[in-house]
Amino acid sequence: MTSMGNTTFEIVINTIKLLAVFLLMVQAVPILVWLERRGSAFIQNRFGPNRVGPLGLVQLLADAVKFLTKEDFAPEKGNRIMFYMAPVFALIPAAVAYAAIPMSVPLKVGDYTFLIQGYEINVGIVFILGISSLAAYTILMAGWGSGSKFSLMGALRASAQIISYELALGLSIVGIILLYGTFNLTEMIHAQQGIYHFSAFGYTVAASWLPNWGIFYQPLGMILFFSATFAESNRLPFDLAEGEAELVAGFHTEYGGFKMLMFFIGEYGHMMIASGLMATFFFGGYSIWNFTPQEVYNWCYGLVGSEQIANVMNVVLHFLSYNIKFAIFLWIFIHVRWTLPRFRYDQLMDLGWKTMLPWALGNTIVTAIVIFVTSYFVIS
Amino acid sequence: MNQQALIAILLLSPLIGFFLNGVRFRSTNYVLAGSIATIAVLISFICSVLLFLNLVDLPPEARRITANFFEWIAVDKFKINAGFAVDQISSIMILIITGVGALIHLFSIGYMHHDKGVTKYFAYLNLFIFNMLILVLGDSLLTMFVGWEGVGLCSYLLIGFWFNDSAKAAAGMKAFITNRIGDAAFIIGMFILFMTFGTLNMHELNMLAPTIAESSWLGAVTLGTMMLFIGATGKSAQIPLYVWLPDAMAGPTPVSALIHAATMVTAGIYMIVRLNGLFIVAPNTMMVIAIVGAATAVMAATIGLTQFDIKKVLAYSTVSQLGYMFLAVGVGAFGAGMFHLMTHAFFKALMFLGSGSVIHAMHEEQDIRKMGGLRKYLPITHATFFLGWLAIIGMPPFAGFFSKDEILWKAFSSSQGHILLWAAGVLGAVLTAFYMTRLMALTFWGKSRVDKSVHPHESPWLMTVPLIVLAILSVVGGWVGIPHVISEQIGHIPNFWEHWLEPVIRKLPTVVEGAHHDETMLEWSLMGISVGLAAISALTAYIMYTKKEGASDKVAKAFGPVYQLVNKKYLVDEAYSAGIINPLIEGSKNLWYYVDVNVIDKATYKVTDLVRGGGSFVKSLQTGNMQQYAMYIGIGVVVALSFVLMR
Amino acid sequence: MTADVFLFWFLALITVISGLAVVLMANPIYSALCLAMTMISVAAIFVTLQAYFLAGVQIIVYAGAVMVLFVMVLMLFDLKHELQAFTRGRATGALKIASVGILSGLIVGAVTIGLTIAGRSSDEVISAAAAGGVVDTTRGLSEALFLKNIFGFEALGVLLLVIAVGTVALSRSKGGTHARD
Amino acid sequence: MPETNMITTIGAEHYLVLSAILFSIGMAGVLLRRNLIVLLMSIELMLNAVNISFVTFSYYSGKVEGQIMVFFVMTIAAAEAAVGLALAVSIFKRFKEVNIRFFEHLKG
Repeated sequence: MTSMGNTTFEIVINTIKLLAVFLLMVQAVPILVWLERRGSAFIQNRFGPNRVGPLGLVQLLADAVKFLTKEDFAPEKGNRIMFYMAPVFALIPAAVAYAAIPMSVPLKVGDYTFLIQGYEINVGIVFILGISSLAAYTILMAGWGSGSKFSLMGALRASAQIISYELALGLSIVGIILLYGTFNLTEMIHAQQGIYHFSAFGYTVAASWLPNWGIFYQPLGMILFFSATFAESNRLPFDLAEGEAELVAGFHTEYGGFKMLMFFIGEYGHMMIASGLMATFFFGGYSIWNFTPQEVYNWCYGLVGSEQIANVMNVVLHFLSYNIKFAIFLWIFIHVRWTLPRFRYDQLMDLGWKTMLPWALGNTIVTAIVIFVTSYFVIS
Repeated sequence: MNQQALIAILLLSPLIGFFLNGVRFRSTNYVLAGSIATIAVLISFICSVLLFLNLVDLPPEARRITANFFEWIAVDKFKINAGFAVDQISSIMILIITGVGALIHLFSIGYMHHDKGVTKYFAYLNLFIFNMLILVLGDSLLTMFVGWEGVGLCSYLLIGFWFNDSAKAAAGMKAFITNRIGDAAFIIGMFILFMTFGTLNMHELNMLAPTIAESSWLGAVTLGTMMLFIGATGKSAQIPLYVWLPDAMAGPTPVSALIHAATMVTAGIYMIVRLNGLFIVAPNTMMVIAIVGAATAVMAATIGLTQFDIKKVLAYSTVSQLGYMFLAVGVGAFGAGMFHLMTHAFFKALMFLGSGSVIHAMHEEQDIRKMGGLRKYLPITHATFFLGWLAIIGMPPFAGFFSKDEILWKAFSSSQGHILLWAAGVLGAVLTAFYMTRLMALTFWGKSRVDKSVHPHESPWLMTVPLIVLAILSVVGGWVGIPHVISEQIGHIPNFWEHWLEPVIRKLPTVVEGAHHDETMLEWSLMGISVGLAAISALTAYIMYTKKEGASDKVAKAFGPVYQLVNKKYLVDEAYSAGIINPLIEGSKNLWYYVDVNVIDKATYKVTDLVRGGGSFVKSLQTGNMQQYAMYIGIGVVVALSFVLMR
Repeated sequence: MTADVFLFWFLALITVISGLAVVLMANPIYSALCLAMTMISVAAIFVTLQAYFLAGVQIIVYAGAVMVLFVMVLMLFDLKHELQAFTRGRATGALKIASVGILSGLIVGAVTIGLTIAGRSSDEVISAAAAGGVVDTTRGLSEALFLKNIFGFEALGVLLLVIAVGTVALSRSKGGTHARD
Repeated sequence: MPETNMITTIGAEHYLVLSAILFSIGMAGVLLRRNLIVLLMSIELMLNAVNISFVTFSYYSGKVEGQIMVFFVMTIAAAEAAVGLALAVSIFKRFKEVNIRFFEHLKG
């Protein structure tokens, strides 16, 4: 297990890093909840929580206290083990997958190089997809453990939806994988740095101001991927699993208090993974518009004149860049939730199997052909 | 352009046309279907012309363009390429096929425009052209055989094109089955030749034939060529397998013109000419070919005398003319055979199309007793038909004269020839002149016997243009092969035909004794005899059928039973069904009842009983419990593994 | 004891225990969840063998799709604790267990004998692996799959198509969400 | 041959024995359980055991072909699970239970 580091120092730092990423994710959730509530109020032209603290920001703390102090109960007919296990398991896939997303350029401290991500794995995309597909279990466990037909129906719907959209999700990014020829997220971000340029038929095409982002090569893949992630994270307009008009609240009908909060964290975690992946696949990850990290570093160095500080500045700038993109997508998630109505179940399945899957397949084929043709035939 | 690419386009163009029309075969848009098909063949024609011109540019010995597209079959030593060769012989054939084919396609647009299956029709026609080109260009016997079968299929499809009429469907079947007999012989011939020579490539066969002929047993070559010839009698309608061709007139008339006059039926002659090096070392086969050809020429002509269906007359005429060609190749005059093949393609296609025009004008009436005096209604058809008539009866200087005369001279003078063969040829020519004149007289001349309800009209330009083109060809087509005796008189016009074919045709020596002068005199006098007799015969017929009404009936009565026999086509069909077909059916019935039911079936019942008995025992082991099965598997694996490990 | 060795024993233990639980649990839903656990730990074992891509695929295909299907179907059936989870019959049961036992013993024997006969003790094998090494597994895998074994790949594609059609035909019920009549 | 500690040195044998044990567990499941779906799961277990040995051989021989076989096995397993479950669903629809003994009706 060399990925944890060779020396004690490295191992300690990496462990701390893992913890930090997890905490980062968990701590982002209350902010997102606040954002969602305020945002929905803004969209629906009302006030939202604005009494506790400035802008209602302390509402989060109040909420947390409320969740923690609520009575802990389990349904009598349910399966207690599964009922309690489900919320815990809801956290794991989200946290583990999120930790694999790189958030900034590596930090060089002396002889050590620290990646600003939980850990690096060579087949990052496959890994993240695999881990996040495990989310179906938690939902099924919750639905089964609750011993309620609403929960079970919601869970069955949700898991069917997740495995259906997983196909479209996986296929929609095959195009981008073909394009960059790697499963490694860091390498993918490397490929998207700088200005827009590519080579075809032996010629190199370059633009002066467009960034070299995936969206300009795979717009269809981007749309499909983003839509599929909505379904994967059970958000509107695909939140059939909750469907409060039909199923009370779906798989978490019987949950309350802290267990409910864990499901919340899981859901927001999925949102965050989706946003992070969107940024990584199609918007250059942590890279800054039109500039390579080396250029940014040189600029920093020119500004402060110290390698060490320039390094840190470089990392911070890229971290900011990543977070801006990340926040934009999170906001789109929230905005969509409060704007679009819910699909009917058969519409959902039609969309997944008969629309998105064929388009994703077509996108893959066309991409493969174009890549082959443009790289195979060289006009000298 | 690359020669191989030209050959590929030449072949693929009709195939693409076939697919284009084939996928939309329900359409009734005759303009679109006809245009696609005609343009496809026209492209092929252009390719043929280009190939021909390329061939002319080459030195005479090297005039051979080959294209090996891929290795088709490779079994040990038996290697067949999808190879195609354009040489002096096949270049002429592709010109005829695509040229005449394009004209007939054009004609068909007008002729078939009211038919519901017009798109299917054109698809079939294109497929036919494609297969015919494969037949002609294939450089090995097997490749040729593919085309050979392909044209047979298209012929079957097109004869039975109006398959709702059971008689027409039966005619298609008859053609197909009769051809099968010949094809079986063809295959056997290929086996024998492959065993003898170890190759099926026709070029190599021609090269190898003389060496084999000197060193080994000639029986194999004679037998092989004989079998090929039987195949040719099937395809080219010779005795004894000619019976299908008259019935094949059930198909649309342009089909009769294209397939059953100009191209497909000449495949047999073409095959023999392609293999002339092989056939020439088998004099016995050559003799049989010549005799069969002469007999067919005379016999078909006599039947033609008595027919009243306009297409039947032309059909028997075709059989008779094909007999001429076989006579030619049989006496070693391969060039003359090819020459007659070409001129015949022109004037017989012309006459068939003309008859199509007549039938079209007469609203599907084919009986010449109900025609007459059509000259004034159908001036263009009449004029072109008239030229075709002159060509077929061998009047100088029309095309038929040169080719027919060449054949007759060779029949007389070649070392394989005989005076009797010459006499049969002359008799055939006389009879041909008679019945063709009869046809002209009854159809176009004399008084009108047309039914009151029918109003004949001249055909549209789509149909007359091909007629005119073919008429011109019928006139001038023979001028490429003017014999020496005539050209010497009118100023040394070279015999293009002989020069062109010289490198690929082996010649037999002429054996007429005497000096050069005598030979020339002899040729002149023989020419004079045949032309004179034909002219007299034509004049007789003209008088008999236009001036003196009833004369023909008197003659018919005078001959009485003979006339009846001839009119009923010598009862050949009846003899076949009594002698071959019925015994076959009866024998098969007996086989079915006695052998199949009593022996084979009983044996299989015994076997099944045995198996069933065994099965009912094994069945008891099958409890339906899957886990038990799995356990059996497990125990089996345990036993096998322990055996391996303990060993 | 290094981390690698510890990891192997840990994963082997989890794999065997959860595998046993699959067979021994009376409630099929627990069996299924235990099987999912087994799958994940097998994926982890793949990681220790440096088959990263396969590990990912193992999780996506087995844990993410196949087992979810199993669990869904089981929940749909609403099967509770089974009264008679195992087959009847002492004699056959004993025979079955015996054959399984012998089989596992034989396999172990075959493995050890095979490795000894091949003359490759584990040390040599490890050194061979270290020397040759499967470095860029994903790329090597794709090359082997799409260049050398393309026929098998295509055949599997056909198989999957057939399976998809067959499964739909098997589970098709009249009506459905798109019934016209 | 130097004496190696079986516990502190992990080699191909360890993985292969693990594979054998897992395979035997799966086989016992196939033979002993009555629930059709558990049967299918046991088969999956056996297939996984085989996968482990494939990957082991691939790793220790430095060749990638073993992993290709794992791919194929996975595909077959997924296909088998799909058909098996479809069969189970139809059996369940008919008998409201998925006991293996209902398949005994299919015997010849």
